[in-house]
Formats: sequence, C-alpha cells, structure tokens
Amino acid sequence: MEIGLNHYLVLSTILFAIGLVGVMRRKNLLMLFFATEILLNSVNISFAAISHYYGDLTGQMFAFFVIAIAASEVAVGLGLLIVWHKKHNNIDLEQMSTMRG
Amino acid sequence: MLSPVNVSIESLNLMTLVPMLIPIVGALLILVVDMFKSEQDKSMYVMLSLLVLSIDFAFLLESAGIFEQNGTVMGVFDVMLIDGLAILSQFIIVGASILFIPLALTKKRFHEFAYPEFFALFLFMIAGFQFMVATDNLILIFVGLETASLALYTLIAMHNRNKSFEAAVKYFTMGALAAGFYSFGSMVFYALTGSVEINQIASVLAANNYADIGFVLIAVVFMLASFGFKLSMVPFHTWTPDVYEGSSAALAGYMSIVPKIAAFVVAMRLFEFLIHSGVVWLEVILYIGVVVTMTMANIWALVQNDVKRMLAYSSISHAGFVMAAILIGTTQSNSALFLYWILFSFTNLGSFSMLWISRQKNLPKGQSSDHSYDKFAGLVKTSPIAASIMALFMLSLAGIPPFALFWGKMYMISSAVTGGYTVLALIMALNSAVAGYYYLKLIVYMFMKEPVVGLAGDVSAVNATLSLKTIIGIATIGTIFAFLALNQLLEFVTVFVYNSGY
Amino acid sequence: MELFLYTALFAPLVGSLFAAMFGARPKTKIAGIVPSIMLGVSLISSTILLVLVLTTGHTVHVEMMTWMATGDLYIPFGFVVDQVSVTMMMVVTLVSTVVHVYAIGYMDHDAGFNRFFAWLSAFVFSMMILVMSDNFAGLFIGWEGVGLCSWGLIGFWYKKESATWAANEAFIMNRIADLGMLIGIFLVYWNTGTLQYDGAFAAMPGLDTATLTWIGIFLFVGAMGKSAQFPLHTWLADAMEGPTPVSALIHAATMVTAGVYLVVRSNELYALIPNVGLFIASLGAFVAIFAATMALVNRDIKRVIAYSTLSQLGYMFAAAGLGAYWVALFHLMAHAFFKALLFLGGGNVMHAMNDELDPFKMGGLGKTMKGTMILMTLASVALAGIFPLAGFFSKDLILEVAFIDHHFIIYTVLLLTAGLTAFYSFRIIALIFHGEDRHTALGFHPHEAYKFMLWAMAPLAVLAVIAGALKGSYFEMVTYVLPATEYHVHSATTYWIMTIGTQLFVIGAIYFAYKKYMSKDIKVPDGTSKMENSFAYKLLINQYYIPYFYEEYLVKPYRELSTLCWTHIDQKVVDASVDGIAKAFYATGENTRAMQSGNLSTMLKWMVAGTVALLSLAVVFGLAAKYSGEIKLFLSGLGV
Amino acid sequence: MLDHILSILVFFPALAALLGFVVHKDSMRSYGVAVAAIEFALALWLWFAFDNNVSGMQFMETIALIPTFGINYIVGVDGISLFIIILASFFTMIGIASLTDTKDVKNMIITLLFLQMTMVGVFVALDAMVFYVFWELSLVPMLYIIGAWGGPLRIYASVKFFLYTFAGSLVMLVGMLFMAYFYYQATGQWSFAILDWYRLILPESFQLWLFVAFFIGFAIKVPMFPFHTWLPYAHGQAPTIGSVILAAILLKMGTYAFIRFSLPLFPDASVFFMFPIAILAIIMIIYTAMVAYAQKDIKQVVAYSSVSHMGVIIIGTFALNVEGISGSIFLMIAHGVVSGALFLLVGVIYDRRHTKLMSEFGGLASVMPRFATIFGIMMMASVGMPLTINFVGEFLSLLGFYQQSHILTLLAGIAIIVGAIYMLAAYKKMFFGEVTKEENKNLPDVNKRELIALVPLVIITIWLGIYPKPVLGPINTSVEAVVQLMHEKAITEEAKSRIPSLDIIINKASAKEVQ
Amino acid sequence: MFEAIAFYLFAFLTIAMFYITVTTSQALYALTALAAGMIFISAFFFILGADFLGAVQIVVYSGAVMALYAFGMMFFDTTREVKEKQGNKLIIFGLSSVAAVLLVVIFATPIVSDNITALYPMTEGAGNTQEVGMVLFTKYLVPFEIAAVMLLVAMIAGIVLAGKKMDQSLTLMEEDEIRHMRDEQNKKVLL
Repeated sequence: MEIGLNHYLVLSTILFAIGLVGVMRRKNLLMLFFATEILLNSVNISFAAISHYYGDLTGQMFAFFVIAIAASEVAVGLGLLIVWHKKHNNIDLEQMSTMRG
Repeated sequence: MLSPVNVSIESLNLMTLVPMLIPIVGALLILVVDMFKSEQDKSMYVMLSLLVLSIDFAFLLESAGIFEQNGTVMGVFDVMLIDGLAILSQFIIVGASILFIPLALTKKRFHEFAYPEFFALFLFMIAGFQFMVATDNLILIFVGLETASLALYTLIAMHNRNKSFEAAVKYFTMGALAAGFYSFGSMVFYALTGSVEINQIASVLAANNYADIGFVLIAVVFMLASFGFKLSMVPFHTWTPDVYEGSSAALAGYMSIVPKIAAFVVAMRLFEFLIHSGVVWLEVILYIGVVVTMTMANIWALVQNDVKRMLAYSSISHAGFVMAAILIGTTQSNSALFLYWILFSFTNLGSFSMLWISRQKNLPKGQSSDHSYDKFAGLVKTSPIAASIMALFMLSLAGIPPFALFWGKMYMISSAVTGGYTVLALIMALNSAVAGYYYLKLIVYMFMKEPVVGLAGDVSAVNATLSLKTIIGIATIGTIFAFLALNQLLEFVTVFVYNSGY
Repeated sequence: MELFLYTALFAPLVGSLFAAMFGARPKTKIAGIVPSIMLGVSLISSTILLVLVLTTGHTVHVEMMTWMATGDLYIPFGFVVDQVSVTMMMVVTLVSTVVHVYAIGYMDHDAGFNRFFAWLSAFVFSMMILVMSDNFAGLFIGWEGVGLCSWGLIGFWYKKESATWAANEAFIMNRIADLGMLIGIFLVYWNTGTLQYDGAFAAMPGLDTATLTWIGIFLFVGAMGKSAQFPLHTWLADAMEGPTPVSALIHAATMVTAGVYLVVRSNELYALIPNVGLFIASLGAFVAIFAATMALVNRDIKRVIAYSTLSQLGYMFAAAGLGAYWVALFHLMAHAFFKALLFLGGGNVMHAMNDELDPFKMGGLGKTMKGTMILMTLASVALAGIFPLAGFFSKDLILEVAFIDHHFIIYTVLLLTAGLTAFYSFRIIALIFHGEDRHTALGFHPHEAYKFMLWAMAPLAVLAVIAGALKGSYFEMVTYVLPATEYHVHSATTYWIMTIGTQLFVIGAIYFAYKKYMSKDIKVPDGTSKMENSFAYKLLINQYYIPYFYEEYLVKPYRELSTLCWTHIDQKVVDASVDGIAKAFYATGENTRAMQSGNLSTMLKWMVAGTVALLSLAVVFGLAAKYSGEIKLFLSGLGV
Repeated sequence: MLDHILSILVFFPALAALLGFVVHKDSMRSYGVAVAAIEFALALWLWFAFDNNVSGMQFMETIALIPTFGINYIVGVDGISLFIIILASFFTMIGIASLTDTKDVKNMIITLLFLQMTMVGVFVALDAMVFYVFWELSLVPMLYIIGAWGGPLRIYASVKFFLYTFAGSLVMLVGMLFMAYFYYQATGQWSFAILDWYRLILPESFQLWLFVAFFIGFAIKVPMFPFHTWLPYAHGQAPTIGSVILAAILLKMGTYAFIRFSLPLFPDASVFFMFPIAILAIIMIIYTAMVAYAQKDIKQVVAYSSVSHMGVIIIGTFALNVEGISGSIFLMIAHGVVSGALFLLVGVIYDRRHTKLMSEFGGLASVMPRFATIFGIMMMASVGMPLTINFVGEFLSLLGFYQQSHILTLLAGIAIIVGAIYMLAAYKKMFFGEVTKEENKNLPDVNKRELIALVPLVIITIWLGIYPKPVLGPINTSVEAVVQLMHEKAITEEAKSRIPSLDIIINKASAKEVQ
Repeated sequence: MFEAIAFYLFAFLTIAMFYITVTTSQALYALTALAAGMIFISAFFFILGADFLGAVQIVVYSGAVMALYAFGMMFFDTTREVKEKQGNKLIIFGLSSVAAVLLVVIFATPIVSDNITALYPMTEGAGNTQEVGMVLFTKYLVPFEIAAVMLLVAMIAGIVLAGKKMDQSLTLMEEDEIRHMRDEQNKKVLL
C-alpha cells in the first residue's frame, strides 16, 4: 500500500470541503474564521505533498507563504471583530445585514 | 551539500523593484514621522503621500522608457516581470492613487484621515498592487494581493461607523474564502506543472498538450472563483455593493478602479494563454460570465435607491464589460482594456468624488441613505454646476459620445467585432442601453424633479474643499476632452500591450 | 396673346387675394365687388382668346416657369388655350362672373361675406388652372385646388355641423379619387416619360393596351370622384350644405364637370381603349338614371337639383365614353348654363323662404317671385330638353349618339332618364311656384330677390335658351382638337320619330308632374301616406341606402378600427411590448435583488455555489473531452 | 472663412451657449435670437456660396482626431444635407424667437443652442464616428428639454425617448465598427470616413447584416413602425419648442442617414430590403394615420401624422431612383417646415388654454380667424395640397417608388386619403361648430411674436410649393451622384436593374437637348 | 507501510478534528479541535520531509494563531455554547459534498507528470531547513520581504482597529463635538 500523491490530494480536498462547510455553516464570525484557516491548511498539505513527490521546493515555499498570509489575516480579522464587538457586543453575522438589495 | 549561490547584483535588475519600494519607503517615512511627532495635520500626510506617489509616477515613466527600449525586463531572480502590462497597470494604479489621495482633504472631519497610519496603509496597499501586477509568480501575486487587501480592509473599517465595519467584515470574510480558492487553484497548477510561474505553467501545459484537461479546468475554476471575487463577477460579486456602500465614497471610487486593474492584469496573464491554447471551456465560461455579469449587474443597478449602490452595481457591470477583453484576447482588446480603464478611472473617480463632496455627517429627515436619489432631486436649481458635472459623469458612464468612456466602449466593442465576437459586441452595446436607464435616473432626479422638501437645502458641496474641487475639475476635463488625448493614449497603450506579447 | 392668357388666369387670383385681405374683418362690399370685376376681366380675356381661337384656329401655349424638375422628370407651369380649354374657360368665367355678381346680393347679410369671395375667386383660379394647364401635373394642381375651395365653400357656414361634415366628406371622397388620378399620372409618366399632354398622348399609341387600359381606368377614377360618379357620388348631394351660389358654380357648372373635361382632354387615350370607353358610357348611363330616380322623391330643392346634376353628368360621361367627346363637352357647356341658372333660382327661393328647402312647404310662390319663376322654369325646360332650348340640342344629341352607335340599352336608359328628368324638374317647379299657398300658414313671408341678382342671372337664361343655336360654330371649333364625328341618324324618318317621340315623352312627363303636384291636395308629407311607406319610396328617399351603407360599413368601422388600432394595437401591443421589455428588466431586478440579502452567510454560499457550478461544468466538459471518442461512437450508434 | 464655415456653423452655437451662462436671465431671449440669427445668416451664406453644379462634398474640412483608429473630424456638405442644415438653423431661430414665457428660460436657450450644434453636426459629419458623436449627443439636450419643461408624463416620455433611440443607435454603432473593420480588412487601414467607405464593395451577405444593424438605429430615430411608440409620448409631453425641433429636424436624422449610409454603402441590401421596408412604411403610413384619427389630443394627432409622413419619406428613399430620393429629401424639408409649423400652432393654443384636448375646443374659427387660417394652410400643406411644399415631396416620392412597385405605391398613396381624414376631422373638431366653452369665447388671436414665427413658415410653405427649384436643383445634383454610385457598386443583377444608371439619364437628357 | 499507517491515522485525525471544528457548537471545542488539527497537519509535513514547514506550522498556528484566537474568544466571551441559526442545511452540505465528490473523482486519477522539472530540486544531504533557506533568500527573497510588509500591515491594522481611538468616531461626530473633545484632551495633557 503505497501512499501516492493522489492520496494527499484527496485528503486535502476532503479537508477543503470541510472548510467550505464551515464557511457556509458558521454564523459566529470567530468560528467562521476557523473554517477559513482550515481551507488554507488543507491546501498546505497538498503543497507539501507535491513538493515531496516532485522533489521540488516551490511547494514548500508556497505553503510557507500561505501560513504567513493566514497569520496576517488572523490579525486583521480579529481587529475587525474587536471593533465590531465593541460597538455591537456580538459577533454574529446575522446581525450584520444593514446593507442589502 | 548545497553549493553557495553566486549572484551578480547587475543580473538582479534591482531597478525593477524601485517603483514598489518607493511607496513602501514612503509609508515607513510616514510612520516614522508620526513616531517623532504625532497629532499632525492630515494635510501634511496627504502632501507627503502625494509627493511619494509623484516620485513613483516619475519612476514609472522611467521604466516605461526602459521598456520601450529594451522590452520586457525580468528582475530579482526572475520574480519580477516588468512588461508593458505591468507598466500600464502601474500607471493606472499610481495615477488613480494620486487622484484619490487629495480627496482626504475634506471640509468635514472623517475618522480615518485622523490617522497617519491611514496614509501608511494606503501606500503599502499601492505597493501590494504594484507587486501583484509586476510578476508572474503566483506566490508573489498572492502575497501582493493579500498585502493590498489587508490594508484595504483596514482602510474601509477606519471610516469608523457601523456600515463600514460591516463592509470590512464582509469583504474580509469573502476575501479569505477567495484566498482559499486562490491557493487551491495555485496548488492544482503546481500539481500539474511543478511550477508556480505562469509562463512556466503555460509551457509545461503546452508541452503536455493539455493531457490533464480535467485538472487544468479545476485549477481554472478555482482561479476564476478567486479572481471573479476580486473582479466582482456574478455570482462572486455580492460583496461589491455592500462594501461600496459601507466605505467612504472616495474609497469606493478608488476600489472600483485600482484593485480591479490589478486583478485584470493577473487574469490576463493567467487566462489568455489558456484561451489561446484552445481551452474552449474557459472561453464558454468567460463568455457566459461576461454576459451575465454585465447584464445582471445592470439589472440590479436599475432597482437601486442609493446612488452609491447604483454606482457599485454599475462598476460591476463595467468590470464585466472589460472582462470581455480577456475573453477576446487580441492585442486590440487588451489595449482596449487599458484604454477603457484609464478613461473609466477619470469618470468613475469623478462621479464618486461628486458623491464625496456632498457627503453629510448626519442624514436629514427623509433621506434614507448617504446618497439616496432624493438627495439629488432638483440639484440643477440649487447648484447647476454640480448638477451639470454630475450629469456629465453619468453620461460618460452611459457611453454617450464624445465623453471619455464612450471611446473606451467603442474601442472595446470594436475589438469584439474584430475578434469575431459579433454577438458579444451586440450584447455589450445593448447593455449600455440598459445601463443608460439608471444613469439617466440620476439625471432625471437632478434636472427634472423639484428639490425634495425637508432635505436641508443645497448639500451638493457640503464637504467641498479646494482640493476636492480640483480633483473633480481634473476628472471633468479628462472626461470631456478625452478625445483630444485619445490618439496618443491609444498608440501608447497599443505599443505597450503589443510589445508584451498580448 | 399671352397677356390675355395670364390675365384670364390670374385675375381671379388677384380678386381672391384682395378679398382675403379683408378675410377677418367685418363685411365690406368692396370685397365682393373687386373679385367680381376681376372675374369680368377674366371673362373678357377669355372671350378675346375665344375669338382668337375661333377666328384663327391658333392655340396659345405658354410655359410660365419650371415647377418640379428632378432626375428625368420635368414639370413646368405650362398653360394652353386651345379649343377645348377655351370652351371651358368661357363656361367657367361666364358662370362664375354671374355667380359672383349674384352672390353679392345673396351673401349680403352673411358675416362671412369677405371670406366667401376669397374662397369663390380662389376656386375660379383653381378651375382655370385645371382647364388651362398643358400637363397632367398642372391639371392635378387645379384638381386639388378646386377640391380645397369646394371644401372651404361647402363648409362655409362652419358653425353648422352638417356643413362641415359635408365639406369633409366631399374632400375625402375626392381624395380617394385623386389617388386614382395620381396613380394614373404616375403611369403616364413612367410609360411615356412626360406629363405634357402633347408628349404623353403622342407616345400613347406606342404602348400596349393593358398599360393604356390601366392609365385610362386610373385617370377615370380621378374623374369619377370629381364628377361624383357612382359609387363616389354621395358627397355631391351633401355638398348642398354650402351657400347656393357655390352649388351653382361648383357643384353644377364647373368643378363637377372637371371629370368630363379630363376624359375629353384625354380623348386620344380613350380612343385607343374603347372598352374602357364603353365602361364609362355604361357607368354614365347608370348614374344618369340612378340619380334621376333619387331626384324623384327628394324633398329638398337643392338636393333635387344636385341629383339632376349628377344625372346630367352621367349623360356627359355616356357621350364621352362613346367617343362623342365634342358632344359631351357641348352638353357640359349647355348644362352649365341652365343648371347654374336653376341653382341660382333655387337660391332666390331659399332666400325668400329663409333657407327653407322643402318644396312641399312652399307652393304658390309664383305670385311673389315672378322673375325667379320665369328663370327657373326656363332652366327646367332647357334641362328637360324641350326644343329649342339648349338642352334639346345637347341632350338629344347624346341619345342619338347612343342610338347610332347601337348601344340600345344605354339609349333606352338615357331616354327613360330624360323622362324622369322632365318629371322631377317640373315636380319642384310645380311644388314651389304653383298650386296652393302652403307657406304662409307656416309663417314664411317670401319676397323676390334683389333686382341685380335677377339681372345677373339673365345672361345664363339667355345662354340656356340660345346655346343650342351655337352648336354649329362650336362643332367647327372644337373639332380642331376633338374627333370630328358627326352623328346623324341614317334615315330621316328614324330621326324624326326619335326626336318627336322623345319630345312627346318629355312633355308627357312634364304634364304628369304638373298634374300630380299642382293639385290642391298636396300637403306637407308627414310620413303617413301610403306612398311614403312604400318600399320604392323608402329606397329612393334614402338614396338606395348608400350613405347609410357608407356610414355603417365604412365610416364607423374605420373609426372603430382606428380607435382599436390606438387603444389596443398601438398601446397594448406595440408600445406595451417595448415597455414590457423595460418592465421585464426592471422586474427581474426587483425579483432577484433578494439575492443580495446583505447576509454574509448567503454571500459566502453564493460564492461556493458559483464555484461548484463551475466545477460541475468543468467535470462534465473534462469527461466529455476525455471520452470524446466513446461519445462520438455512441452518438453515431444512435444515428445522430 | 469659407474654408471653415461648416466648423463655424457647428461650433458657433456651442460657444455661444457657453458664453450664454454669463448672460443675465432677462436678456437671454434676445441673446438667443441674436445668436440663432447669426447662425441662420451663416447658413444662408453657406447656401449662397454653395456651388449648385457640384454633386460631391463642398467646404470639406479634415482634422486628425484619432488617426490611429481612423477617426478624423471630417465635415462637408452637399445638396442632400445643405437644406436640412439651413432648416435646422432656421427653426432654432424662430423657435427661440417664438418662445413664450417659460420658466428657466436661460437654461432652455442654452440647451437649444447646444442642440443646434449637435443637429448641424450630424448633417455635416462625413466621418461615421463624428456623425455618431453628434447623433448621440443630440439626445441629451432633447432629453432635458422634454424632461424639464414637458407635461405631466415628461419623465417617462423623455427617458423613453432617450433609451429607445440610444438602444437603436448602439446597434448601429456595432454596424459602424463592423464597417470600419471591413475597411481595415480590405485596405489595412482603419477608417471611419464615409467617403472612404463609399469605395468599398461588400459581399451581399455582409451587406444584409450591416444594413439591418444600421437600419435598427435609423428606423428607431425616424421612427418607423413598429419602433414609433416613443414619438407620441415625446411629442405629447414635450414643450412646444421641443416638439418643433424634434419633428422638424431630429426625425430627419434617421431618413437622412438612410440616404447617407444605407443606400450608398449597401446598394444590394437596399434592393433586397426595399419591399419589406416599403411594406413597413406603408403600414406606418396607414396605421399611424388611423391611430392619429383616433386621438383626442391635437398634439398627438400632429405627432402621429409625423410618423405617417415619415413613411412617405421612407418610401421615397427606397425608390432608389433620382425622383424618389430627391422627393424624399425635399419632403424631409417640407415635413420639417409643415410639422414644425403645426407644432408651433398647437403651442399657440396650448399657451392660451393649457390643454390640448380637441374636445375642449370647437368653433375657434370665429374666435381666432387668423390662427384658423394659418392652421388651415398648414393643415392643407400637411395633407399634400399641390402648390404647398409637402406636395412636391410626396408627389416625387410616390412617383419615384411607382417605378419599383405599382401596387405598393397605390397602397402608399392611401396616405393622401387617410391623411386628409384625420387632419380634417381634427380641424373640424377644433375650429368648426359653435363655440361651446366659455373659456374659448375670448381667446386672443395670434399675437405678433407668434406671427413672426408663423408667417415665414407660411411663406416658405407656399413659395417652395410653387417654386421648389432652388432647393430641388442642388438636391437633384447630389442625388444623381448617389444613385450613380449605387448603380456602380451594385453587385447583384437585380440591384443593377432596380437602380437606374445615370448614364441612361444623361443620355436621355442629351437626347432631349438634341431634339 | 509505516508511511501508510501514519497517513491514514493522521488523515483520520485531521478530518475528525476539522469536522468537529466546523460542527460543534462549543467555541472552546472548536478552537481546541482546530489546534489539534493543525498539529496533526504538521505531522504530514514531517512525513513528507518538510521539517521546516512542520515546525513553522506548529509555531505559527498552534502557537501564535491559536493564542490570538484564544484571546479573541475570551474577549468576545464566546466560551459558552454558541447558538447559530441554521438555514437550509441541504444547500450547505449539498454544495460541499458535490464539490468534494467532484474534486475527489478528479484527483483520484493520476496526474500526468511528464515535462515537469523541479526548478528548485531538493538537494541530497542538505537539511530541509537549509534548502528552504537557500530558496527563500534567493528566488523568494522579494516575496519574503513583501510578506514582512504584509505582516507589518497586519500589525498596523490590528493596532489601529483594536485601538482606543476607534471608540469615538470622528465620522459620526459633528465638528463642534470634535473640537470639544480635542479641548478636553488638551486639558488632560496640561493637567
């Protein structure tokens, strides 16, 4: 039972799908952000795997930058949430539909 | 063991980095200035930013000159790619930024401009966009995109009122999802070709004769989704109206131009080789996407009650219109894209600035939103010049000749005709007619209705200062007299696009 | 000679414009006198031209200026005075001079006096153009011009609904015919390359019969309208709403004969297409009796005279259709005199009776209006064709023509009509002037017209009496241009039997009329008598239900269809479809804007949904591409 | 100066309009009249300097605009456009002169002057893109005029007017771009110059498509059935001056464009579509005449009558021979004069009573005799009475088309009947009968200012009806050139035979002279 | 064999963890599960020989990001059960499972890897960290620096957004209010 690239890709895809579920399902913004982390992480697995199987470092580079990006996003996202929370005392996205149409 | 790397400084072409470094240095300078003496007046920062951007613009002219002589330049381990597209789009990015930044000098005080960080973030954002367009490396594109986006989210939120937070959060969340899509798409490309550089991807795919078309398509799908988000293609557009409404009018105008041109350039780099390689699927999908985006956005714009939201939908529609250039993929169409966008930036920035100078702090009774149509009712009675200028921008957006945008539309439709997309050309043309309705609606309000009783007098220039008026003046002149500069512009753009191989 | 030509032509225009200057002002005598004088001038000029033509046989042909010239088309304002047109000019100027003078008196009390003369002189001018033009286009100018003036004059009393209605009816019906005329002109132009009479007629023998037939038919359609031939005849009776001098001039003497003039003028054409000629003749004969029957029972003096005019026009067409153009023209001339006289007399009566037109309400007017009675009787005798008055020479000649050409049916019809003519003419004479005085009881106090009006009528009376005597010289003159067919019954016996028989028949009819309508039992009919309830009477009094038919089946449907076109088609189909497109767009917007619910979760779902949709398409396409070979095989297996 | 007279004609009003912003409100009308009079004088000078014997373009000017893409500012005038230009300047002049007290009169006059620029621009443009620029730009002032000074439904009407024509002309724009692309393919050069395009012979199938594209743009402008429904609203709601200019000049753009573009560019397609278009035109003539008859509003009657008459113009245009085309151009001018005058007349009565419903009137002939007379003259001109200006045009148009089809001409000729029906009915309702309404009893007759506007129109109506030669001559010269061009360019047998060659005509003419 | 067992084990664990993350209604559980999932993912990195990446993953995610989130959770007080209104679950799961199935179907087929040349091949004998460093500071020097800028941007953004100055909105205040506020502040400074 050799574990090939496809195994990792499929795993990555499943995780990505779970992330999508989270993105669509979560109404609590904090937990929604968790789901976006899952999305990025799932891709990282693939990058690492491809990098491994092709013997090429670019994939790891990409994963590395993805991690950096994910971290930055967390900072900004949390900043936004804090501002919102200060004004509204909740982080429920259902409360967030003053603009529509 | 790893062998040591020998690189000569000359081969790095560090000059290619200069246009991006200038804003970064400028931003750091602003931060440093603030560190030494805080609570300075915003005008100082505005002028500082303006200076930095002007220097940037000058360097762009320099690199344009180099491009004309030497053609495309790669730099810094071939990560940087300074070709015609990069230069043209940087011109638009920096140019529009120069036009935008004086809009901070409003008469009324708004929260974001009280921060020196606002200007620093703004300059960082410009640098991010510049990196995004000046490379064909998916990693750098991603990093540049995120740098710019994160800054932009913050700029929106810094307006500091409920709607702007809401806008920022929405934009941010969807942006995060789009970032997920982008990385997934890149991953598939990487899996397919072992490379994250677009030209490398293209050559590997061509060498493989597109054997894994299924994989290619999946990569394209995720890329489409991600750039569809940036370019607000239907159905990835849903953030646009809300974000535009939530942010300040000036920033909304800016957002309708600069992030999109950056995304267009990347989309051009990424999708056109696929279309040219005969990926029919992409052609079909883009065709549908262009038509649906144009049409649906127009239709939604029809039913808006707020001018800014209307303009938001209208810029979605314009983006869809311009997306056709990527579908057509000829030199003419790509030139048309830049031409269109240059002309569009004048007009659209002008019209958003008109909203900006009429921005009140508190809504009077009977006015449902910041820029509801009612607010502009009978404007010609109270302020004929403001009404005329606004009408001018609307006519230009609608594509009435001889105002700026008409020429862009004309050239774009012509490129569709020339490229063999006659039906598309017709759809594009007729969409302009549908769009005519909502632009007219504002004109109707301004010129043909009586002022709404109860709204407080003339609000057309409550927020006006000399610098805002200057920007509007520039936009007006640009809109009216575009046709005089058109020949040179067209030649310039065509040469740059053609010499970049598009 | 050109000077006389232009004088004859433009003098009425000068008079018209002069009167028009006073158009909006209160009545001025001068506005009536100057046009009358100008017409006198025109009459004199015409006479001089007549003399010239008569003596030298020369014709005057001038081209005033270019009218329309484009491409191959060249239409000048050209005028010709030849034997035919000079006859018409004489008739027109003479009758109109008389009518003008008469009208000064007749319109004395009318507020629109000045306007009346402006219109009336304008009419004469148009008529002069019509008869003098040397090309079809010029003819058409006059043709439309007289139509316009007729419209203005019928509707002269514009406050009366019936008058304006009649004016419009006349105009529109004439327009229908004018279309035919126009098409005829087009045909002439495209086939002969010119609209000049000489050129066109010269080219016609070279054309094929079918084309010529079409030309003949379309030109005749034009003539039918102006001359009120069936089925375009209804306007003429309604046109009697206009002032009586108008009826005398336009609807008896001149305009209505324009159709006959056209046929006569185009004799070279109609000579080539005898079948059309026969049709014209038959229609003429039919109209003659058709109109005469309607005249039998009508209770409106002017209408009776109008039907009589119609009937006589039928005679003229019968003659013209049979190729006896000079006869037709001769009858036209003679008829103009006595019919105008009759109308003017009728006008006197009307005046006397305060515009009452029902002869049953008159009776015994002869006592107070002797002059009028004499003139009208004279005219009626002439109309009836009693020797030696004008009608005898002209009308009996037509009967002879029909007989000689062996068109016995036409002959019989025309003969019968002659009897009817005599009957209805004297029916009204008897009812008006003779018998019991029925008017006093109704509160009328009739008086004779102004003297000068009677004197003005005198020349007509004289001509009505003596016109027949001019037959010889007239024949000589017009046969310069018209086919000089002399009509002589081969055997003298037959001729005498015919002539005397006809005379007796006519006299019998007159006698019968007198007998029936001079009796003391005549009462104002109240719709109870047996005769009035008979089918025949109803048919006739309702003009064979033709106006009813037009109203019910043409006018009303047109009006309804118009309204339908507007309210249903234009608004509900054409416009609604345009608006519908706009509304569809708008409604799509309204219905789908819910997509933008403002809810972040929904937005995210849209993004994912979009991606999934693209994915599915990609997979479908990918699979299709991968298995394209198999799919093709499968499809070919299915026979696609 | 004569070298640039066309540019002066185009941009002088615009410049004057810009300066007009400075002029004080109360003096604005005088300023407007003065400017329009100067413009009119310039137009007359143009006529004076115009060489009647030249069939081609005169006073041409060329300025490079976007040479890279073949767009240049090229203007010129020939017999076809000359008189419409004069008419445009004339109507602007009398329009401003007859302007009654209006609110925001300053804005109105400035708008009118801008409108004049676009109108003149359309007719002098010899570059398709310049033509398009003015064509579209003319919508804007008109939109404003209708929308700001119109009746209760003005916004609906103005927006409909704008969008409808805008949509149509966008299709036309695609056609133009296609045409330029063909030129590019044929010569390797981009060009939008009409005269360049004339030299292009297109395959028939392309002609058909391009013809349709242009047709949609023009047909909506004309407006042809079934694209006409914007017109009654526009007219019905527009202020008098708006209707006058709209009817007199703006509608002519469509028919003018047919002659300038469709015929010479696509001779075979013109022949191919001749009958379908003629049938549309006939429907337009009869159907709209019927609709006009059903109207209750006098202005709507005149509006629909415009549509009906435009049908005759179309018929004449698609006669494709010299007589028909000359006739249709003449009829454009004639219809401009007559319908312009009729709208002015309606405006006169509207100013007095503020209603246009015919049922509100009746018996006006006795109250306002002068008004009734002028109305009567114009009505008769409208129904095509000979010796009025309209007749010449209608006669020639129908005469021309008769060569192509007899039956259709007969049907088209119904125009003269149905035209009489609605016009006379309307006239009867308005002017005849007793004065029934108390308000109508003391209406003042036309005053001096109105007479200043109306009398010249009456004079022109009759003068050109009697002596059309000064106008018809130059038209004829240019039309002959167009027809000859079409004949030479035609590629199908049918087209060659349908479009007469001018050589034959010349031969005939010389033969005539020999005789 | 070891690799296979490890793969399946960690695959199961990550899927389970992430599944808990997106489904649980306890924010604390979700956070914990996410953190655990992250660590399991780093296990894949180690399996795949990307040691440096694995380390970064643990440090950045489980260290920095999780700390941030934990802080956020405390701030937002979401440690108790989170009530979320759920709309149409069918759409969510439908869309995700369709996406997943489609992708899995495609990814189950092997990729044609002809013509693929490793641009930055792994060097025998060099540690992963060394390799990464080599590439990162040559080829990806620019992105690396930009990432630094990005982090700076994120930092500024975080500071600005969470800062105290955001509490009072100049955008919403009238001019005189702002002036008043400024005066108050100046007074405080003077005092």
